[in-house]
Amino acid sequence: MPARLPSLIIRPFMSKQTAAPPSAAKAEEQQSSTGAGVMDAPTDVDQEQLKRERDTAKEQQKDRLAGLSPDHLIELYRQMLLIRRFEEKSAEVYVAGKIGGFCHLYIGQEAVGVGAIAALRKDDYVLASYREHGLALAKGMSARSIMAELFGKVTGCSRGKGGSMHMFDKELGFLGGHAIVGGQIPLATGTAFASKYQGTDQVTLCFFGEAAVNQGAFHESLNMAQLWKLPCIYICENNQYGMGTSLARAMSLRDIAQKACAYEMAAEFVDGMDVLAVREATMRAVERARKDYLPTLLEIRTYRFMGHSMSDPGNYRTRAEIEKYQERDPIKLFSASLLEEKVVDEKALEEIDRKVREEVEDSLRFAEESPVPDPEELYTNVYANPIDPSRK
Amino acid sequence: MPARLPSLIIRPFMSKQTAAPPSAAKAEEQQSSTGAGVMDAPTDVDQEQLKRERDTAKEQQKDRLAGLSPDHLIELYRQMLLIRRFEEKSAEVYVAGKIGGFCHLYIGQEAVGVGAIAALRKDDYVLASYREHGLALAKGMSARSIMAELFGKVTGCSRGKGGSMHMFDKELGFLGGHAIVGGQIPLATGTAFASKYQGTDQVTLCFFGEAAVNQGAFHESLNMAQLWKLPCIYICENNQYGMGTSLARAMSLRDIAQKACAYEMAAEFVDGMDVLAVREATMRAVERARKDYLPTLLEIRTYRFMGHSMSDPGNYRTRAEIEKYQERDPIKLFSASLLEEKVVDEKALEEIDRKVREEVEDSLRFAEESPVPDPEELYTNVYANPIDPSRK
Amino acid sequence: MATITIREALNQALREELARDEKVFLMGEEVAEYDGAYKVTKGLLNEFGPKRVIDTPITELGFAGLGVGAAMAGLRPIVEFMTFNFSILATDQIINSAAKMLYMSGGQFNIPIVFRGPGGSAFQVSSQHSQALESWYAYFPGLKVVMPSTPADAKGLLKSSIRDDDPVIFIEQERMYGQKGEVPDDPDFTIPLGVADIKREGTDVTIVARSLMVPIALKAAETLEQQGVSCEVIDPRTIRPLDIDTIVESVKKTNRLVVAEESHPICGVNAEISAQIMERAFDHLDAPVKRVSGADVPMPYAKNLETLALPDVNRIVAAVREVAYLD
Amino acid sequence: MATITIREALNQALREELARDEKVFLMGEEVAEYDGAYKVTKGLLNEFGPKRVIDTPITELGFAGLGVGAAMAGLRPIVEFMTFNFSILATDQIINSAAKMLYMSGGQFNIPIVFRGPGGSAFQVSSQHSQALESWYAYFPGLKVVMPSTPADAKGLLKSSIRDDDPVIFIEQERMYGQKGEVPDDPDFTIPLGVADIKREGTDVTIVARSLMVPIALKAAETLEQQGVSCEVIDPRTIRPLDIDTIVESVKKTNRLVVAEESHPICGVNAEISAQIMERAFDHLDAPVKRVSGADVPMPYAKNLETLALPDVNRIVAAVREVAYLD
Ligand SMILES: Cc1ncc(C[n+]2csc(CCOP(=O)(O)OP(=O)(O)O)c2C)c(N)n1
Ligand SMILES: Cc1ncc(C[n+]2csc(CCOP(=O)(O)OP(=O)(O)O)c2C)c(N)n1
Ligand SMILES: [Mg+2]
Ligand SMILES: [Mg+2]
Repeated sequence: MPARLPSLIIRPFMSKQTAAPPSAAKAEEQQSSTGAGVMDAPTDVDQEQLKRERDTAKEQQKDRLAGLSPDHLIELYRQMLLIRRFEEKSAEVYVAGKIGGFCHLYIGQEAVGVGAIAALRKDDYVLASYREHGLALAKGMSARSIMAELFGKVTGCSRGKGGSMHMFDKELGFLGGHAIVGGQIPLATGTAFASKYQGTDQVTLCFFGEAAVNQGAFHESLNMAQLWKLPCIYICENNQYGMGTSLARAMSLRDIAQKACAYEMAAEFVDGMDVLAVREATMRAVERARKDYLPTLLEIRTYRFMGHSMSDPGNYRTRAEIEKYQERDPIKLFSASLLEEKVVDEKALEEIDRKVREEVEDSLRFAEESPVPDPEELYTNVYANPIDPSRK
Repeated sequence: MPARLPSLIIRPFMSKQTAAPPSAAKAEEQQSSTGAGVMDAPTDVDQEQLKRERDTAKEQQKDRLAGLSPDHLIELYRQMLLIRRFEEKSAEVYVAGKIGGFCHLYIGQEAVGVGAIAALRKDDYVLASYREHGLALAKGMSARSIMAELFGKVTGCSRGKGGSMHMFDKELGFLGGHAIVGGQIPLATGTAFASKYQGTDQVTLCFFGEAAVNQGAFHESLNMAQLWKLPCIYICENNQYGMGTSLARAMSLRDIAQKACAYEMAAEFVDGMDVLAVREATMRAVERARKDYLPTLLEIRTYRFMGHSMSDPGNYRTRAEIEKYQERDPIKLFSASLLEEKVVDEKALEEIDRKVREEVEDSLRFAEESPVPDPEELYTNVYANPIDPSRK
Repeated sequence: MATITIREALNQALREELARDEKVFLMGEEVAEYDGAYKVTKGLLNEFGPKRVIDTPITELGFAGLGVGAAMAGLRPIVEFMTFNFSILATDQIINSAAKMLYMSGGQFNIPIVFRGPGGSAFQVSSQHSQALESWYAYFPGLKVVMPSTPADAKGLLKSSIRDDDPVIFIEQERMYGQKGEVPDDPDFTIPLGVADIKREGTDVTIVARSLMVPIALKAAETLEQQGVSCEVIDPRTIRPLDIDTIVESVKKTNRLVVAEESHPICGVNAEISAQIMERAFDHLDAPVKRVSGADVPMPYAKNLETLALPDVNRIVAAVREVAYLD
Repeated sequence: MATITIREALNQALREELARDEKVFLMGEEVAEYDGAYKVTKGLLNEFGPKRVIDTPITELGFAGLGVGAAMAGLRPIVEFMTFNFSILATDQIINSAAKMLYMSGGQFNIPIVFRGPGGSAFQVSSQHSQALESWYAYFPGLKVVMPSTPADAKGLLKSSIRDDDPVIFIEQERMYGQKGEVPDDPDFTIPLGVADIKREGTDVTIVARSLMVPIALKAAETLEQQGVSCEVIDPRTIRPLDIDTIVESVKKTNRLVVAEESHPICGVNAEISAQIMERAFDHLDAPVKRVSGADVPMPYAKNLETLALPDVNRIVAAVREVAYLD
């Protein structure tokens, strides 16, 4: 377990409050195939400046931890660990052939979902891609309803009709689970539109991968959101690969936060391995959205430790690259912080782990014991107002 | 006729050779509804700097005119005038009910097409939107073939099947005429791809309106073009309206050239009322494309003097606004320059006008006298390799 | 009963529903300040303001998806496509989000949205701007597809579509906006979705026609009456779900069916009706169902070719005579 | 003749055509370095290099349009959709550019492009990833639509599609990639587009099936043989243009037709075949044409529901018995 604190490198780009954006011209170097420096901010940052920032960040981290209640900190940790254990179990049952379809795990990215959603109110909206188990858990959905959905059981959060890629919970404001890359981006723009239209101050978090940024839907949505000032926070989880294609092979400009420049939107680059950094950046964005209906683009750089989906062997990455990122495992980093600042001791951590494992086991039992949908369910939920052909 | 020379305000943005882009934050002011300053460069430009630039520009204009042969200058003028007269005639026959469908005129934008296409070789490609009569003429297509197409005659450039929005000439490298806003942008990216693939040094000019920039197709194309270094020049004819919607009501960032920042693409802002400025900016882009396969985004600011199409009364613009732009009528500005520099005299201009009018009249006669397509033509050209169902 | 155009009838429906329910809003290209490219939304911005009547950028995929998202959060959007040709850019959001959301969320998120605008052939605008797409959308479970042919139907069906809790594809015919007819004054006048209308009663041959083909079928029926052939003309009005019962009943009486459409033939709505009638009324058919469709070619620009590409009175008359074995 | 899988047969076709014509190139998501999401393009990057085999960003509309533009400038692109579900984002370029270009340019620009990839149902991937879209594309004149069901057909038809001068929609079935069969070794082996294949001869009932339904129809035919019913199984292979003559000939012999498809029923290919057979062989039909289609619902995730949504041997057997009036 690394002893040092996670470095906090939060650099707001293009937001009007801050300085001009760095030139993107050198982005190339930053995206080396060995992954060197990939988690860091864009390399055009002055190196000495960077060091100063890191030092300040260490101090800030102390303050941060001090500024939050131990319960809150422990809850963030617990959520990340729950996601990790849940996903490990998903992988296990997938390999055992107990569930089918595609299964995209969130392992490695836990700090993004947990940190960002921690900045929300209960009634705020979250929309996501197919890689959403962890986000659903962070939004408060039960492990039971998610595991049962993976098993295609009627007790699942989508009654077994949606599966791994289409988790929904209306009560909890979790609006899916969408399987077309980029498809959720206009939808989230729409929920943000509805909040403003209805005069509520709900905000929307829209999660998507960095490869989705190449889709036209991203571009069309960001323009509308900024033009109409919609309270949507676009969270690009930049895990640096879209399936087997690295960012550098798919995008001409790789500083995703900087793409906000084309819409005059505020944006930040965030270290996605640091749950508190993610939480704070999202809080800033949430405030902008809640008070002034202003959208934000957050590029949160992270890494997925597993393949793209359970059927991806992931040969396009070196072991060395993966190990490098595993050193910055967001859960390990955060537990190290918590220990160092004496928020918890090892025993407490073990106890959390035990409880989390039990929760996951319970969800598995629940899923296995739940019934499959009734055959009639095939024909329900096609229409909310079905038209009876013989009603005349 | 205004006596002063057109001001030349060419400011390359974001191209690596030049300084950092101006902040776009003030774009708002620039897009006033009265149109004040709209033709100028973005207003965040230092005003004194601007004045110096204008003065230099005047000097440059002199040099420019001197640097080109009188024949060449006169040819540019003749082409612009031909387009003007052709479009006036199109309007006339449209109003008379002799042609139908939609009819989008190019009046006011002549300097863009003529200036840009003047920078091309014969074998380069041009693709355009539905507002393409003028571009087709500039690429060397005959007034006859275009007018006959408007009349739906078999002698038309698309045998009467395409009409106003779908003019094609394979020989002359004019690849349409596309009626879905933004649809031609991926296509042009593809012709540029083909040039590079085949190792030719042909470049592609892709013309589109500023409202097309909001389409996902624009975004997806620019990313691919820069990623793969394709010799495509994206010419945004910013006439400031998409039908009745002004730029400011449709786009959160209105400095279109600056949108290249999201792709790390070179871009320039060009005065679209100055045919020589357009020609020079395009020449720079063509060189970049031809030698290094590099794409460029050109924002060429212009204005359409007529409604969006013949059926648009254009109530969304004030007379004052239109008149303001008519003062910078590209044809008037250019003829004034030519006269001032004594490239031509009034009589020569009149002679050009006479010839151009005759050419248009001739095209009209030709179109009227040409036959409509044979009824069998309904079923031809659906497939290049039609499959005879009874061939077995 | 006032006599108004389809354009006015649609405008009334929009106005009344906007007034009736604050959750309803209208968005699309040029719907507000321009009063609509085809003036269907005339005056609505003025009456309801820019919060309820919204001009969009040219960004069909984006604003269609925005509409679906807004519906997930409780609104009832009406999304205008300037023409349905441009909806092709938005099909992902229509098909993958709007049509499937209720199902894949296990019943949690119904999408009460109307996608509307002109469709079908227009006047000499060539192939990219003259396409009939109803069969395309009718293919997908989760969508409802509506196509009115009279002012009263236009108003009554649009109001029902807006009040419906599912995504509705509402296709107006660009050439028909000026068509006039009587419309009930009752502000609560609606026409239920999924119910066909017998536009003319007859005994010898059934003609099923929709949208632009309805007045043409009615003219053909007049001509045929003079020739001694009594035609029943049925307008399904809703394409999905299709009120096949009404057609079956008619065919049981006439034993002959002609289906007319301006769309391309292959996998079109005519094919579907033909197949269903064979399945349900095979023993009642005295002749094979005859399809009259638009030409199986992209729409040409030249007026003479365009005219040839579309079914007309003569072709319907000939088809009826054929199934009646009259020639 | 070697026995290989459909995946390998497609791979051979791609390899041979890439080798045969420098103008042919292949692009799509993960087709190069990843060897294809379904490994259809395995080894091609290695053999032909990154100029000919190109990984694209996730930008379906963009790269489909890029392909069409490249075809305008003389190349012969093969564009892979990782699955045809994603082609929905690219329909504008497929329908408005590829399908119409030759026509609207008055014959100047034909578009020799192949759009290919897996389509139809997959394994438990829910509604957005399990859609059959052949009827959608078959609707449009200007396109050709091909769906192979055996390794030999896959290879022969793909080669013909690549050599064809028109845009071809080539839909592979995701569940069938591993299916094995004999494929001729001749590198010039091709199968012409537009020609149906009689997969099994029979005398009592004709079954028309395509893609995934072909092996299921053949199994049904075996079962039925044991029940004393002789079935002829026809695979049209090309959906547009459809070789209706071969089906008509068969129906003239059997007087009974069952059409099977995994797609949704409404306005599907089954409907088109049913309507055409009524038009051309009405007097030969002893029973109405019976359609067996996928359920008219979005595809559910749960395995038990998914199984119910798809036609199986039993449903085809029952349909055959029904048209033969056996129960
Ligand atoms: C429109 C579309 N194209 C392709 C796919 C197949 N696909 C699923 S996920 C994926 C990669 C997406 O990468 P990214 O957006 O970075 O998200 P990540 O998987 O890394 O979370 C691809 C190509 C799809 N689902 N939708
Ligand atoms: C996808 C699509 N949406 C809408 C239209 C209708 N339409 C045609 S031109 C136009 C305005 C385009 O404006 P711009 O791109 O600025 O080009 P300009 O007409 O000014 O040359 C619109 C909305 C269309 N043809 N295609
Ligand atoms: Mg990724
Ligand atoms: Mg414009």
